Amino acid sequence: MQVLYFAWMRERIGAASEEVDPGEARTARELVAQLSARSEGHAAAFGDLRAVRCAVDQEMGDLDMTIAGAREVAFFPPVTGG
Amino acid sequence: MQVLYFAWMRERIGAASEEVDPGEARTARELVAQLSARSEGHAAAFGDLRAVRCAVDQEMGDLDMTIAGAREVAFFPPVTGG
Amino acid sequence: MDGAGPRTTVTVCREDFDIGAEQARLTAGNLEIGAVVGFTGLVREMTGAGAISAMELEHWPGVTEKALEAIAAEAEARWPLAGLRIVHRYGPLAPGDRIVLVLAASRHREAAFEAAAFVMDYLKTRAPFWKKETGPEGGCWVDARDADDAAAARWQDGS
Amino acid sequence: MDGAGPRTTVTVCREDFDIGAEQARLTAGNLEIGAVVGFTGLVREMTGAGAISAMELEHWPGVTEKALEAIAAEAEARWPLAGLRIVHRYGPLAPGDRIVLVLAASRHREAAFEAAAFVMDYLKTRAPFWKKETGPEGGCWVDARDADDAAAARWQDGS
Repeated sequence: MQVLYFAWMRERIGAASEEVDPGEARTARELVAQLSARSEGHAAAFGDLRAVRCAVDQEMGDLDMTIAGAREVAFFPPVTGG
Repeated sequence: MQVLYFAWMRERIGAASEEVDPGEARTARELVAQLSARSEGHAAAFGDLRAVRCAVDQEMGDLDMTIAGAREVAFFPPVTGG
Repeated sequence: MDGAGPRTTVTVCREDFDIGAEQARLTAGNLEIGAVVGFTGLVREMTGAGAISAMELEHWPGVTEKALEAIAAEAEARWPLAGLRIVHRYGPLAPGDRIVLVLAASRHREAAFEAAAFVMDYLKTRAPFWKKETGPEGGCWVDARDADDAAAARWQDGS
Repeated sequence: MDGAGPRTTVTVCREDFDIGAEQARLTAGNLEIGAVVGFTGLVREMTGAGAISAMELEHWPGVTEKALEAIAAEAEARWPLAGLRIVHRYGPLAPGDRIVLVLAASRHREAAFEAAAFVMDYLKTRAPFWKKETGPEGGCWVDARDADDAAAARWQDGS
């Protein structure tokens, strides 16, 4: 599955996207646990989950959303447009 | 004193202003009673006092405002700008 | 907001106005403005029996300007504004024509939205303008709307 | 409003926009519009330690447009609008630059004011944009404001 990062999460991880095998992870939160182990940057990006939002196949939701069958999961901080 | 009329009050009376001796009238309401006797047009303009607003020396108020010493009294319908 | 106080101007005129130019003038040189809310009022044609072909806007020269300035001062007292602009036309107008422009500038959007709405509500009930519409059956003076009185009244609870 | 439904368009772009031209396009040919409310958001310079010299606005191409269209559709469902226009910029911006434009057109001012405020409140909390400010100490991602969450929440009581 494709995982996307935005804003300071993208900067800490050092990539806007990466191909990931979700393995046993069934929710976005379980995927986060797996991704955090990838590098120090990943750990820093996911250090405070209160500041992390996600979208599964472009549908916004919370970290307990299912990722079963998803082609794309995105992680990003709270939005600040306008 | 100068008396001013606006909108349909001006049209019914047939004048935008007239010079008036207020005589015994001490409030705008007492002035109205006197003005109403001037012509059929005046009587029509003051026929429904719920639709009449006034200003004494350019200060908006109600018909019980004093007109003592006033140089100008204006009568007009509720405003409809904007 | 920068010690100089807000930039506030009122114009009552026959001529049309340019919204983009007015907004550029209001915000020029003030980099602390984060939000501008604009209200534009237009002449509606209506349809059916109430269809109008023209409108004439009467006002009370001199007093109208003072009334609008008093409303602007009240808005400045209630909200932290960086600028406020009111333009109101009078004279002959046609359906689709612009009647009134209110622009309110502030750091954040809440003050700008509220101030613009407040100015319109007070203008509708306190500024000496009267609309006469020309329709298929001749001229007709527009009645005041109860909804406008109610809209103005909502700003009086907290004052 | 005329059977054809409201005229609604969303644009996400790098380029600046022209408020007067946008408003003229939104109202063109519809003589039933009596009110247009416009919101313009601008980059603030701030002052002191928080002073910024530049801003970079990141977004999520494709998803941003869908999010703004969903917000516009929600506004149309809630208020009788004749037209709604949203323009949001991304990329590099400087203090004083325009960021976002929302225009809401309706017969009467209440719907136009409320719809424009609603769109801004939802846009601030639901559209995938992220602001990075450059100040004296380098780049800094802007934190979300609690006030924006509160502003968005006020529209959810009655729905």
